[in-house]
Amino acid sequence: MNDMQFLTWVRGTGLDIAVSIFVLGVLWRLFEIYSLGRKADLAAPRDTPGASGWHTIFRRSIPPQGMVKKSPVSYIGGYTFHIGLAIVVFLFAPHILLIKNLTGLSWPALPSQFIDLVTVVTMAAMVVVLADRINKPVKRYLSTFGDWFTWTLTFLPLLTGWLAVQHLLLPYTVMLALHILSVELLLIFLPFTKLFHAFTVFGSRWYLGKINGHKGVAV
Amino acid sequence: MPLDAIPIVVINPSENSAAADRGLSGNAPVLLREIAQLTGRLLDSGEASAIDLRALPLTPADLDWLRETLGRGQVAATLEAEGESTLTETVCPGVWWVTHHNENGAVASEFIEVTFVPELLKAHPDDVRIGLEHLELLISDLS
Amino acid sequence: MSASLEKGVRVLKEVIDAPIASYFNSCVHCGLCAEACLFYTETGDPKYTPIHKLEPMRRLYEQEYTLLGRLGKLVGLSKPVTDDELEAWKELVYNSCTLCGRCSAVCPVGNDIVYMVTKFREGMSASGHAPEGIIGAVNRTVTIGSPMGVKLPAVKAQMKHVEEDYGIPIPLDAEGAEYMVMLSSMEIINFPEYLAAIAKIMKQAGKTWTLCSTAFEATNAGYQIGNSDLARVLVMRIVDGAEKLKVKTVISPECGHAYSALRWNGANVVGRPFTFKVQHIIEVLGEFQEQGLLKTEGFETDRLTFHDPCQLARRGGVIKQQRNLMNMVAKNFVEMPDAGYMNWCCGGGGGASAIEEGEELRLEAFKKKKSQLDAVKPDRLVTACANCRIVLEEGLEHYQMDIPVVGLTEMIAEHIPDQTAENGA
Amino acid sequence: MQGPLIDTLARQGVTRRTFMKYCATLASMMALPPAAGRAMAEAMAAAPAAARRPSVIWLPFQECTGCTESITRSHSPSIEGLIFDAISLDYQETLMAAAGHQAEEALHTAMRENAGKYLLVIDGSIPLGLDGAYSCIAGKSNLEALKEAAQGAAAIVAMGSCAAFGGIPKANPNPTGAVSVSDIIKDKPIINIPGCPPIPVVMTGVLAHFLTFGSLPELDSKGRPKAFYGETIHDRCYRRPFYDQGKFAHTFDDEGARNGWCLFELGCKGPVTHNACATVKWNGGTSWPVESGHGCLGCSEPDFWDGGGFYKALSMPADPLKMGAAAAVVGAAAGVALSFANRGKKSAAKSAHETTTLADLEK
Repeated sequence: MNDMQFLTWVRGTGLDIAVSIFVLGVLWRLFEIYSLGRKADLAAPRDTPGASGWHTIFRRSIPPQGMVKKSPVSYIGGYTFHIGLAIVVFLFAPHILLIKNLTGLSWPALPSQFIDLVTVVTMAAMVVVLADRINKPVKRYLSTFGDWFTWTLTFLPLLTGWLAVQHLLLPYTVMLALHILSVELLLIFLPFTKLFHAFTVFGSRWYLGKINGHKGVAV
Repeated sequence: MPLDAIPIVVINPSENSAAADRGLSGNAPVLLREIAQLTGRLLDSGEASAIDLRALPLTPADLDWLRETLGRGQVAATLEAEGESTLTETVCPGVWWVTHHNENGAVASEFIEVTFVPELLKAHPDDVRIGLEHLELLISDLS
Repeated sequence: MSASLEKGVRVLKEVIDAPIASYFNSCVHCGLCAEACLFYTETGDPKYTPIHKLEPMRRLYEQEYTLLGRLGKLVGLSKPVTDDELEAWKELVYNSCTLCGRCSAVCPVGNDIVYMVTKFREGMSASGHAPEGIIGAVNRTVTIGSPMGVKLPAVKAQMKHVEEDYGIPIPLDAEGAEYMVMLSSMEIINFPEYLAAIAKIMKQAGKTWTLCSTAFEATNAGYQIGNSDLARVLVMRIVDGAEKLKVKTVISPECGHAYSALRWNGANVVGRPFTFKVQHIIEVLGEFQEQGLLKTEGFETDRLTFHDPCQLARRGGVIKQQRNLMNMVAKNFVEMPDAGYMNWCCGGGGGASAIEEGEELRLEAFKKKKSQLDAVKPDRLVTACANCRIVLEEGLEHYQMDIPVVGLTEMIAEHIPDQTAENGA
Repeated sequence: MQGPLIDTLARQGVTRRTFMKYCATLASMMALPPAAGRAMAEAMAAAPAAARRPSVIWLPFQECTGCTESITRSHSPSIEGLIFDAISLDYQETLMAAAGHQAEEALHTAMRENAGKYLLVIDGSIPLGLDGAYSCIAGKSNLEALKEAAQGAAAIVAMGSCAAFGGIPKANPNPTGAVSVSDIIKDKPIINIPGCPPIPVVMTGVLAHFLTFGSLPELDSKGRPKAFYGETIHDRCYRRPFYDQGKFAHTFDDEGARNGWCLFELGCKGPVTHNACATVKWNGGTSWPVESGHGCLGCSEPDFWDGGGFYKALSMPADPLKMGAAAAVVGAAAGVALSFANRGKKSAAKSAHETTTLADLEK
């Protein structure tokens, strides 16, 4: 298989397979999780403004008072890499084109140099977060194979994408193909690893907000 | 220098628009530093050098900017050889703008040469020898 | 029929629901919950990380309710939950968790870890892995009527004392009263002033109230051990009493878990909504204060601070009222760092104070409270939970800190003028 | 008369300066540093013109003659033509006057007389289907002809994408079973000069190299001269700065298109295409596809025909949503089935519930 055949495969068949597994997995997992249901809360509710599932979905994105100081790496590193990922994934021109091609939706892109900077910062943040996971006793204690694996799955697309744009290490065609392949791996594993929090985080926050909101506690 | 040799035409939406809208990539100003460095080297070691303008990602507007910025010096030479070639010294002595056209008039290659005299202008000893032979023939014809 | 692993597993299968599934899938192992848990912050031992306390339940969830987990179990990748494992987890689920809810308050993905711990305790208790201390408390509550073994005659003796000392009659089984007042056995034994305070306050407010001879004990050890069936037995006593006496409101005493067990969990274990309101005494006092039914005179002049009981504040949403009440009677009220919603637990909630073998850990964890207190150096510490009060007193004694602990309701009652009380009657 | 090449050229009216200028331009086209142009001029000027011009045999297989057109039309009587004059083109169906048996004879004579020394140029792919019956010359299949001619060749030049990579005949579903030269010949040096058609100066550049240095130029992993195929169209594209700035033409007639912005969104395959169009240009340096406002098709890359639509941006996948929709149905069905199983399990656990009594707390 030559470079171009490799790229053609990852853009064609490979992507077909990855997207299919992703879509299939996400739906299956969402059903599997949320169909378990929940008993109605029979206690008399207490209404408090701001205490609801929807409020919590948004409010939980803000760190609780004092927590940033306690675990600065988790928060600053975490924010940086999540926001960075969002910028790189959704505001890089070739990515927007992909979305446009699939959905018909498009929006303005950011200059490539800026994306480049964001990518480097994001990768740096991810490395810092990884170092923190290795260094901090609690994180190391909680870490399983899945944590190292999903970190790698998330890091590879950034790295290969950056190397491709920078024309480093391997010819662009091969690097681009590897980049797409790494994204495909990410898509394939996302529904079955802790990366699925990208979906369940909203459900979890909503439940937390709903259950506590019933008691009039704005969490 | 026939500007129409550059086939792409960039439409300027307005005079005041941003540099990028005028077709400038921002790569041309960087070249000035490189030229300065090469000129320094020429003075220090006498080593001549050249920059292949076709090998760089420069837009037609970039080339125009560069040409205007470097300006025209005192010397300009034209060579007729399978199409016209122009060798023009810029306002910076020792920095030459060399453009080779093919017989269709299109630009075949374009260089900035940093040298005291471009190699192409100098006569080759072999050719000079032929010239001398020719001169001797002319002289012998006199008698 | 006795406790067994099978029974525990079956109960867990019954209680694992969509929120729990969502929470387990959302956890990214960031470990931030550890920073919120005083058992971790004071010991530095990562095994006290809140989410880790649920590890056996997480595996069981995956093995029972996810396809990949089932496959994993089938091929031996995921080990089944064993008795030994649950026994090892007893310390994590009971001794080192007070259900304080700080972990749920900080989890960035919104996992309600306390919610999960209460469900896990269902399985732990059904499989026979609940601590002896709490089992004993449940036993006494169910058979005798209160976790400390207090019976009605003891309550009646207290009533008589109060009537003699303050000259205010204490109604018992008065049908049609507006309020039915519950007590916690700690109050009956250790803090009898509470009953007197209620009498004075009710008299001033001009409200009718009563105690109930079949339901005076508010604490619910069944809720603490995590067994809905036993919790139901205890809640039903109160429901029956309240319905028999046709009261409008049942007042939960100064006890955090009694409040959570009755106010938020009661209707759910009973399986139907209550026909009466449930309020914490602080909520009632807050209402009286707002309506002008609570009038005090004089002020405490020493330096006071307030310890928010977790179940009242963070888990119960009552935060402002106690502060308004404090300011009503205290000139020099200062707040500890993290006071209010994010206050640190005393270390003995959720049944933990009943576990003898957990005392050392509890005292270790108390260092957090100590540092909070050291930051403001109060003369006295006010709270609104009898259990907190006892745990605080133990901790303060251990660290040789001379800070008396008082109940808020009693302190308010002390400032009710006797005259007014008589005139109002 | 034998002498340095420069003398031969001089006799044909080519001055030393003309030759120097040509070498400078050739070096620029070959992406060599300007100094290499001078070196090439000096080496070639001094090189003795061969006693006998090197023989070149050009065999056309499954092709469209576009490659030949490209070569022959590119140079009006110019230096490039003179380079061609320095060789002896002994067989070229399209160009040779001879036909039929005469042509065959010329071919075999050349092969015999120059055995082991001639340069074999192939354009077109070789069909293997139906025992090669899809393309035959003089009753011989292309496969046979290639094997025969390759035996005595010093080196083989695979001219155009068909000969180099199989090209359009090999495009899915490849009805003739077309393959490239390098798929068949394994024991000879092969230079691939892909492109549909290839840039003529690449051919003259390779010849110039062969004449100057007596060797083949440096090749990349796909057998292409590094000088011309070392970098991508995108790297050398004069519109590249606009890509970096995120300025794109969205349609062929919008503001961006008129301003000459990057054509990536319009399907330009420049980033994955290795060729020299951006520097060498076409039609005597007049223009090239991107300069005329159209994206690169990627014609010099293997299987360019099957690489997705020409007007689909590189970052666009073929069509994953079709399968994705089917997967969604399967996923939802699996999810619903699992939901029922889970709920069944849960309600079974519930109905098996035995009310806990005090005794049940102890083992």
